Amino acid sequence: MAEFLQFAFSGLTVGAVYALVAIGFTLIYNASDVVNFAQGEFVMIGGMATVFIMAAGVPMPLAAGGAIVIAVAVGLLLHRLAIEPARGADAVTLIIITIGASIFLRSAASIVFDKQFHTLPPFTGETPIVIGGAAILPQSLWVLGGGVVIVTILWAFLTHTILGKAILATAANRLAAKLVGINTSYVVGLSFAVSAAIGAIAGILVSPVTLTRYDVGTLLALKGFAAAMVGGMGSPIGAIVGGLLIGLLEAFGAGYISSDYKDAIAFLVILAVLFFMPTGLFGRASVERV
Amino acid sequence: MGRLFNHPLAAPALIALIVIACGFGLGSNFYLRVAALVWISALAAIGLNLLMGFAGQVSLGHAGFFGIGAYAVAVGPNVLPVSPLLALVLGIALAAVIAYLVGRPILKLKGHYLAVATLGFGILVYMVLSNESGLTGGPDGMPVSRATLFGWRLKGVDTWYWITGGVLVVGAWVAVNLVRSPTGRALRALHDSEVAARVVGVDVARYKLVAFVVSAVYTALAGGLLALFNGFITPDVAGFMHSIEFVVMVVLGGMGSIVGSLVGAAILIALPQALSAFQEYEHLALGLILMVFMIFLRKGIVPSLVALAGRGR
Amino acid sequence: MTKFQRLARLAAVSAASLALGLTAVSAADPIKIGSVLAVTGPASFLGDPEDKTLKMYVDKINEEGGVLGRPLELIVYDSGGDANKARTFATRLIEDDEVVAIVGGATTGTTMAMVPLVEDAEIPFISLGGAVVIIDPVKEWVFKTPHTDRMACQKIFEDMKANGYTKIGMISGTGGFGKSMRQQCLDVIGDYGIEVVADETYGPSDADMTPQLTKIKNADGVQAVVNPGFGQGPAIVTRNYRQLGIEVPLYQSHGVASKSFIELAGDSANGVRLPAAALLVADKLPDNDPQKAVVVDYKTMYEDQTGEDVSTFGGHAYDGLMILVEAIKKAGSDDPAAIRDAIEATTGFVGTGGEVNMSADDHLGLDVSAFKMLEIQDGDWTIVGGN
Amino acid sequence: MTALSVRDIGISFGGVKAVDSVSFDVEEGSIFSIIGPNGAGKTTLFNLISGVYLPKAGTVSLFGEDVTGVAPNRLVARGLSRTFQNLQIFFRMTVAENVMVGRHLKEARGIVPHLLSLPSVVRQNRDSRTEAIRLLDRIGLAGRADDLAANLPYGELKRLEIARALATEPKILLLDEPAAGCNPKETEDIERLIEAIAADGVTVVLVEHDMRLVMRISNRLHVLDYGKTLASGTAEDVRTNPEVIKAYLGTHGAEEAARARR
Repeated sequence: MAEFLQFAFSGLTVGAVYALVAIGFTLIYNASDVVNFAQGEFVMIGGMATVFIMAAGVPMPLAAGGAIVIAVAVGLLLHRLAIEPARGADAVTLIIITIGASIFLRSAASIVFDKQFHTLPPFTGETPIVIGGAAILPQSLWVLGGGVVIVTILWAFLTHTILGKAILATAANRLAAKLVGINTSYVVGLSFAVSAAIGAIAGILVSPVTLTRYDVGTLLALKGFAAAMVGGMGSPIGAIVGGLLIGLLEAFGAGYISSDYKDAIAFLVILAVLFFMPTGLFGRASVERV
Repeated sequence: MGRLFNHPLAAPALIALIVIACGFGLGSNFYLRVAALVWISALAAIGLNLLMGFAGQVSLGHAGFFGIGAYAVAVGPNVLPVSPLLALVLGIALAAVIAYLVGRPILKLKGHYLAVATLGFGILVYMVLSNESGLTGGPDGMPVSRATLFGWRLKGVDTWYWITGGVLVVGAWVAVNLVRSPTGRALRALHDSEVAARVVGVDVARYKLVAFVVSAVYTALAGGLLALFNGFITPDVAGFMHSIEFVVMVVLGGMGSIVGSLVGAAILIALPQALSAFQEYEHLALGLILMVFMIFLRKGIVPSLVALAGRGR
Repeated sequence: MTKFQRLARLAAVSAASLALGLTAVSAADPIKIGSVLAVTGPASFLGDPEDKTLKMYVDKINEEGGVLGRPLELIVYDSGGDANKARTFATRLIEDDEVVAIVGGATTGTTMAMVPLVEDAEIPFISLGGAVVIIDPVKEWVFKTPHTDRMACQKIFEDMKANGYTKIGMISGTGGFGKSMRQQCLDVIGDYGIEVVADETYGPSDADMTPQLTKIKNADGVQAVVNPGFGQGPAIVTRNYRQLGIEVPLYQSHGVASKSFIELAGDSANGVRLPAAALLVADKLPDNDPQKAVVVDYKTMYEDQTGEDVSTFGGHAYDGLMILVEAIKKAGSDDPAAIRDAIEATTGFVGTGGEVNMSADDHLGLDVSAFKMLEIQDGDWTIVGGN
Repeated sequence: MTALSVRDIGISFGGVKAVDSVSFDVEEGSIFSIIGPNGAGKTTLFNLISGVYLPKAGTVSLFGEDVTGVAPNRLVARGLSRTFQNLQIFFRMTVAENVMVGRHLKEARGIVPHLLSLPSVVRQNRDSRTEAIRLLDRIGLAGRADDLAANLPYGELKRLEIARALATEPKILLLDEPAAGCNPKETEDIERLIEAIAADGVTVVLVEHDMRLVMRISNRLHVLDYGKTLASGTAEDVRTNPEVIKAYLGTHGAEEAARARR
């Protein structure tokens, strides 16, 4: 039992990060149909910028705030300079643009920051908390708690503010949203900003546990994309469930089956899910209209 | 001019001309090697283009097939009494069989879901190649024995330049044949409208599978050629980033354009060489170039330029 | 190339330079040496310090008048850790840049991809890759400076044996370094009467290893754990190790031999043991240690110029470059064959990795004694045991 | 002989019965029209007949054989083809190639000869093209054979879909609003085309909103409303059916109908 709990803690911590990346994917996808492969770079910017602002002598909360501002600025620039000019291009063309952006941002980070691994001090110490014989780091609780808070705020934002409702409306039907006077370009930009902020916060929360470097975004984008898909592209609930699912599969796969093939196990389960549910766990099944 | 452009042999002939011109024009072994790598990547890109550009099905796991072809050549002669060239043939057959078995279930998926399923396939192949170090040498890679043809040992950059260039020309020719055949028309049809293709008799599931298997064969062949050419292979060839590179080659050059695949491959292979002078700014430039090309030539380089030229006339 | 051919070529080269007169090789004509390093990508923490070291020292040598009165010209290409790219760049160095020797190939995979090329082209190649396969079996034109992973295993097992451990757990990275070292450790472990009772792995970019460590913790009778691997993995393993409250000693490998490991692992690093070169403990070496001067010089210079903590990886590049420079001086020419022979004849060279004594059947020239067993205490390295 | 027989067919989406227990027979060689207001389930009915949707209830028979749930591509071999209300053109292909795809089942489909472009394939391509040009000529588009389909205007694309369907050499052809969005001249062309197709012995099932066209050319009509059968019979029967006038034609239609009777 202690073993099971230990695996579960591991899976939830890692899965929470995947889930936050997947939510970023989902937000942007819903607003603009763009699959943003530079999503992982927001996480990287969150962690790395905090590290380097702190190194300049700024206290952590301020540094974290600065990092989020930087990530949001990058997100807005990405939208303004790369996505907006290519409006109306094929989905795959847009994907390649975001891949280009991801390569660019990664390289820029290696120049602006450096190529070393970095860590952040844990928010509240390093003494593990033992629950049912399993040890969990306080920082993992921050990651999980932070994830819950972000999702709650996001939910409140989307359902209780005009701006949020504009995002939801654009997601549901872009043309209709435009017709009722929503500036959809503004909404897409907003979704990039929010996604960037979520990514950066995730990066700050998780860097004390998982470390960070200029190139951590690649893998996160890959896992976050898989999480968003298995959950059902476009579904925020799906993104959360998908992320946690992949995290847990990796942990239990490593714990109970084979650490060599834990990623493979996760992907086999994803393939199996898609085989039975071709639009993911929470995806909308579409009827072919002709 | 227009008619010349549309001739079935236009693309393979153009590619043949390029291969021959470069073969005599490029003096040093280094340039020949880079060119040979371009031919190999272009072959894989043409294969993926048949799937993506013509049949409209995305794959983010094609490096998996590349890896299967490459490692078949490397591992084959160690475990079976076969020569490297025979191992290449077996590897291609293996890739075809795997593509058939994998493609049947996953090609039911559409769009991004297909993308993630193929991505998963690629990662599975990579993990096997990387983890089964007893057979594959693990992440540090393994040597590949030299191939012999009629007692003639195939080594040297210029030899492989002509081999890979020749295979590319044949590959381009076969691809054009396919595109212009009933099969090709069925593939292009289902790309635009699956339901319309079905009501004129196209078995959509079968043709998606055909495209998947054919493109796997191209990619595996390319992988095998790289292994034989390099004499050493690491699992990176099957990695996620390599799959992404193939997709970028296809989209950058132009989906549905055979010549475009060559252009895309040439850019992705040669650009890092050209940019090496920029040292640490190399990837910065690479990312930027990728974005700029896709923003301004969003249909891909070759189709966009052809359209521009057409408008100019 | 047979000895005779080489002699003939040497003669031809000499004759040619005589015929052209000595003016042909003017003082300004640089000696070109090449390098292919993983300056970016997952192995960049190897390639990056190596790149900086090479550039720094080539500049220094040139300021001091160069080699044989000629400046060195260093050409570095970034492979990103990709074997195929490394091979292309090696071709470029050999064919296009016409270098006389290559130092580099930060990883074993990239090195092995370059080996057939340098063998064909007959260019001496000093690799900075870790695994023993690079020099075992011996390849005529290939040398290396880092200690082998097998030696690291031996050093660790010696220490374990001395402490009476017979049952250990192993958690290794699945990257090239971890995978190769795991295999080497399993190959030599029998010699020390030690048995692996739990054998786990983790991926190169994994962020949490508690599941694997939980299994090791729950395995019967584990007395110590060894972690072959490099990058961020060992730092996370070390933290997870303390998080789970595992009490038995943890051994890391020479792959984490830089100060950044201690920074990343934080307090958890205390008590961790690892085999490493003297460079890490430069200040703590006794003054009579033959390596003292070399390692202190290198450490000071690297840290002054880059503002980063010194790592043994950069040290490998230093050793490679210096062995090459010595060999060029000894050969008295920039003829690749002559340089190769001079490298093979390297004896008594004291570098950051230890004293190097090469021979026709040893293209590394280091033995286990070049390693020191270190323990991390209060966030710093200390030397343990009788070495 | 009965070409198409539909019995008690039905399907529902999210609880709404889009088509509910509809039955009718279509005589071979006749023109049979299905009419009804928007959302009456006409296109859904077509999708059920052509195998695009799987019916929840009922059966479909072609020439006396049960084909319920048979995939669309297999129905082609049994002589059924169709067009679409929303254009389903292969936009990235040329006009001629669009029609050539219609020849798919008439062509040898072995993949290896295709890859090698064997002489048999070259010959076959030529034959398919000749046939395609012949059909394009019939719809007045032979001159645009080598243009990209995407460059054609809407009305011509509507006709192109018919040519593509004809290329399968159907015995029964389902046309879904072939005259929608066409100007009077184009509508007239389409009317003549449909009559010519029927004259060749092909059974035509038509969904169309242009009542003049429908009334003029249909042998029989079937009226749907809210997925259910409202009326069935000849043009005259339907025209005079008070249910139809009330539910479907509405006030405006009723006046028109009255005028027509006078």
